[in-house]
Amino acid sequence: MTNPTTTRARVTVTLKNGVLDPQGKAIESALVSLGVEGVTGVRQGKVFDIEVAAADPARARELLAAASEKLLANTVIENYRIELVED
Amino acid sequence: MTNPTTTRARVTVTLKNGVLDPQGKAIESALVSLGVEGVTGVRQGKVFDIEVAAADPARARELLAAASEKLLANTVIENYRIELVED
Amino acid sequence: MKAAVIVFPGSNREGDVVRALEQAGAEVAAAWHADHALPAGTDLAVLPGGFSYGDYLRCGAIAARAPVMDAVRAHAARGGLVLGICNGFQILCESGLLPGVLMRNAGLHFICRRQFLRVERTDTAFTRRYAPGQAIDVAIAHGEGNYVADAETLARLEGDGRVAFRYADRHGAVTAEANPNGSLNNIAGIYSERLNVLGLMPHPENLIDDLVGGTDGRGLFESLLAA
Amino acid sequence: MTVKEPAITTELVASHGLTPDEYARFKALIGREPTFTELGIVSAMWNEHCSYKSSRLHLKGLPTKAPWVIQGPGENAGVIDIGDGLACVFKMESHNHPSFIEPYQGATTGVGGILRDVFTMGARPIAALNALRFGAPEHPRTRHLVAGVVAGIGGYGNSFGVPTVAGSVGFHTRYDGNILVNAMAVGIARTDGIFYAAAAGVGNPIVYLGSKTGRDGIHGATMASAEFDANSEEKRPTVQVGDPFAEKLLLEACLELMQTGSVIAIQDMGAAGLTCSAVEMGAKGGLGVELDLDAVPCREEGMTAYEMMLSESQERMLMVLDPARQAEAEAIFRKWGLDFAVVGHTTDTLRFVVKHQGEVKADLPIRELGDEAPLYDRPWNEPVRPAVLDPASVSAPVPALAALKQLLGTPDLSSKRWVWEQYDHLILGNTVQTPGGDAAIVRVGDGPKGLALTTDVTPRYCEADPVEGGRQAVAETWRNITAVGGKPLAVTDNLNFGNPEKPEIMGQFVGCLRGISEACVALDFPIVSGNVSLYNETQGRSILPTPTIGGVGVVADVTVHATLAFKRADEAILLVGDTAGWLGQSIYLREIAGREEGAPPPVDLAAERRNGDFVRSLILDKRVSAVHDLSDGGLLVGLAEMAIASGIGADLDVAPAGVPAHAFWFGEDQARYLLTVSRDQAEAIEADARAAGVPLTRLGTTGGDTLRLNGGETISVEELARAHEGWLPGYMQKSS
Ligand SMILES: Nc1ncnc2c1ncn2[C@@H]1O[C@H](COP(=O)(O)OP(=O)(O)O)[C@@H](O)[C@H]1O
Ligand SMILES: [Mg+2]
Repeated sequence: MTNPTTTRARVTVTLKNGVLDPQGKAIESALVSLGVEGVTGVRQGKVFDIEVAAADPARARELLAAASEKLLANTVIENYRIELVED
Repeated sequence: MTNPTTTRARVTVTLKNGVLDPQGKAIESALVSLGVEGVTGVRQGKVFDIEVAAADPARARELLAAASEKLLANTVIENYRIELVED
Repeated sequence: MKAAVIVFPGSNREGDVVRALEQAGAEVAAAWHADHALPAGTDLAVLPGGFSYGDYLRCGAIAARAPVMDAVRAHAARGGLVLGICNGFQILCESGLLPGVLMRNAGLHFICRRQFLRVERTDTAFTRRYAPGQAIDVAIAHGEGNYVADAETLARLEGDGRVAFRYADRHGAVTAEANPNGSLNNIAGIYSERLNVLGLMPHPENLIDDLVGGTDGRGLFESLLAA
Repeated sequence: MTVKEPAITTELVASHGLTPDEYARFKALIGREPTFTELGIVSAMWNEHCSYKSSRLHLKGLPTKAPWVIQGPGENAGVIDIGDGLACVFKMESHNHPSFIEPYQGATTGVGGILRDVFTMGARPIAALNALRFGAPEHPRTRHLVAGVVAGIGGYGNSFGVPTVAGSVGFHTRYDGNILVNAMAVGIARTDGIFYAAAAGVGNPIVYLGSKTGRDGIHGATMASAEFDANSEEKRPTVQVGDPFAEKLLLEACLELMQTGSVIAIQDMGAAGLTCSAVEMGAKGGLGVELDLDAVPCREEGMTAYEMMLSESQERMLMVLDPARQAEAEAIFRKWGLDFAVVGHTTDTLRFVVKHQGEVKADLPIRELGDEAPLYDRPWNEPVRPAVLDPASVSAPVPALAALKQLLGTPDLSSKRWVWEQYDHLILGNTVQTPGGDAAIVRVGDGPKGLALTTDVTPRYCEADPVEGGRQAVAETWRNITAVGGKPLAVTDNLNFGNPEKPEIMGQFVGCLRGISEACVALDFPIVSGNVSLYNETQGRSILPTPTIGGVGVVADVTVHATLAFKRADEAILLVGDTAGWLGQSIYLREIAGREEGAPPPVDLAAERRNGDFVRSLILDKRVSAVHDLSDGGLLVGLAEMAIASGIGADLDVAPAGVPAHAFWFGEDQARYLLTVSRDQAEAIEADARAAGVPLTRLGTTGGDTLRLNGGETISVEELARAHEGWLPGYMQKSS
């Protein structure tokens, strides 16, 4: 169903090691108090499902890297990873 | 490096189809104005990198499903997906 | 003193800060996120509070990349004064004008309440009207004000005396209980290296009137006017 | 790609919520079988929410007029004149059901909707309020609902940039399956700059503004979709997501556009979006409307006419524009990054015509869609008034101050700081009185004028005696405004009830309305806007009848107002009003004696007015240092709230005469206020009260850091404060 001239991709942005994640910590303790046992660590990140108007995978990756560097990730504290989605 | 009695997993939470994603919308137009060409659609979701104290994959999945249903995902508007991470 | 208050889509405390600046005697002009230059003769660029671009993605992230921010960067590089309040602080961090990031409050809730701050130094353009160590009563209203920086950055900020304000109790004591959001070292505001850029989470602009809470916020604007 | 529309069957009609009679009426009206889209349109127009078919008859009798009322019920919001060329525009609306399904988004879209109602009329919102009712704290869903609703209200208002300044929160097991989320917005406009919904002029463009249309909240029909579309669940989320950022832009764009003089009519798209807004604009203006759906900005592909007409996507507006100014208008909307599309025009046919992809999908008589909507005179039972409870029959198991501490830590009486600290109540820099007092005060611009704002209702009184409860809700609203020094001007109401098809529920509705009307008339407090929410019922159990009243008063000079905190030691404490020791339906009776019974306290409207006018005059003459009205929990609870707010204690040396002590301390007699005054003023004020026929009792003196009763029992203010502040945060921290 996807347009052959577009590429779908998922960019995953996660906190770098060592960067504190108050939200992850809070979720962890919330899970404990909800009675979900055994959770020993939670770190929260983001995913972006993106459609780009580029059929060529290399070109698509290039655009997505630009998007990630320029906006999607704060590279001071976050890493990102680009995966192209195959149909 | 991981403790053999724990399992690492990633839970990905995404908006259901058709649910408005104001964040994705804002990001999309920001990318356009930043000059990143060709982005035709963005939807934002969350990932949770979780460590659970269960060596058995089935048991780990069970705990993670409970965590997702109870807290991580709002199943009225979101879907979730659990993947166990192999080292 | 000519101040330019920069309005982004989603800014919402610009009126509050304009009122505080004007009350202190500043001449205020507005700048728009899409502008490529600050109004001629701008001495002070102000990034007001709000939810620029909805604060979607990360607070201040999209605003930090708006065209007008190049002009703000150039202004700062020339030694011009820049004040970022709340969302403005977040934008300054995202734009690299100040180090560190503001993360979700440790309690995960948005918090709006009165809050004391300790004024860390009074030899800057922003604080000369305060007394050293003074505890000032202002307001906070944010969901993501938890200041985080790596150890090295933090050591540098502390070593260079670049912490402007810390969350404190009414006596000026910097305690864990007085920390509303989990910020490292109770940091509520920081300066740039040259002390000409200040970012802070609290809202001094909402405490300029005895009828509405008090006047401890005025000192900041009066300091700037004395600059 | 055309989707095949389902045939109109009896089941399809029923699944649209139309009774066979209603459907027959519609068919007779149009003289043929409707199309699928027409069925959708009429189901939206004739449902309870849009047509008020069960309540309309009874709402007609409400007092809605006063010299200062500019616009009463019937428009997006009510409008009153507050002097100096300024108008206050306000309304309250419920988002109960969506908030139960998805508390965060349900609450956000509730706030978004009511803000839109206010700025649609040309007013800039300056304050928001809310009234919330949750189930019993022990109920497994309650904590989750509280967390989500509060975060949602804050999430929307904080980002939009309006201070949320007052409200109320209550808990009762009768809301276990149906929580209430009532949101109120207040705005300011110039009296000569109010905008209305009535279209004017034939051939004028109808313009769609704001966010795009998606498949949000298309109910009615989700059902029939089995054959219509297998993936309907996924495709048509019943929960809308709010976008406060888009709404903030919409606000700025609309107000900027209104300045240009190009707006002829404007209507926000709320319930049943495009359908209701377009029909109302046409019908009110005596014009027909033709829409071409090909032009509607859509978020998703392949949307049908049916879906577009019923979508409840948020942050959208419809306008009739002066064609000569269209380009100018469009430039403003583009600048703010919003969609702008001409989707139709006005006609002189009085028909509502909807075209899509070259086909006529609907062609209906526009006036009749509204005017001929069903109207029901539903049977109702006169509620049985419970017997008056003799206070002497209520035991006092614990000493008064121990009971006080316990009461202050109950869900209903505990401090709601945990809630309102999540709301930005300071933005705009005009919040003269923050949450925590009797009414909020918000300065208008640079002053000196301000507004006093509050929401109130006591559902347990309404349940026990609807008429008295209705009177009490209005009286308490009036009293809270008075207690801060405001002159009460007008109210908005949000009538939350169960299933109106049950005569006892209809009886509650009719009774409450009668009480509300009586009080509004007696207190010169007209109703200018409101909202009805019926069918708040799960498995046959209805909510407590909850007619929330939102009140607006004016404070002529905000530098002259009152707050409830004691100001200094050694001042006289005075009680205004009579105390009979009314324990029926009191919080004391429920929480300490474990009983929920008896008649609620009677409301003497003449006494309310006399006592309130007296208190207000003292405030305006600057003769009092603190004022607090008495309501839930009675005298000692009110006194404790004044002490806690200041950290100053009090010594009470009044021996209750002719009333059991616990009834004196905790009875909920109406029309009462506590005041503090400097000791040398007390006598003069007592004399003035006597002259005005206002009962006034000297209770004691402020000072110290404890409460002391008649030289006996004492308790520290700090201990009371801990009990008062502790319950809600403690409750929210616990695991479910
Ligand atoms: N949901 C809420 N939002 C904002 N303020 C609230 C809310 N609930 C309670 N408050 C504030 O807490 C204070 C006490 O509320 P309440 O007991 O209902 O007051 P009163 O008895 O005077 O009507 C008021 O100032 C009220 O505005
Ligand atoms: Mg009160």
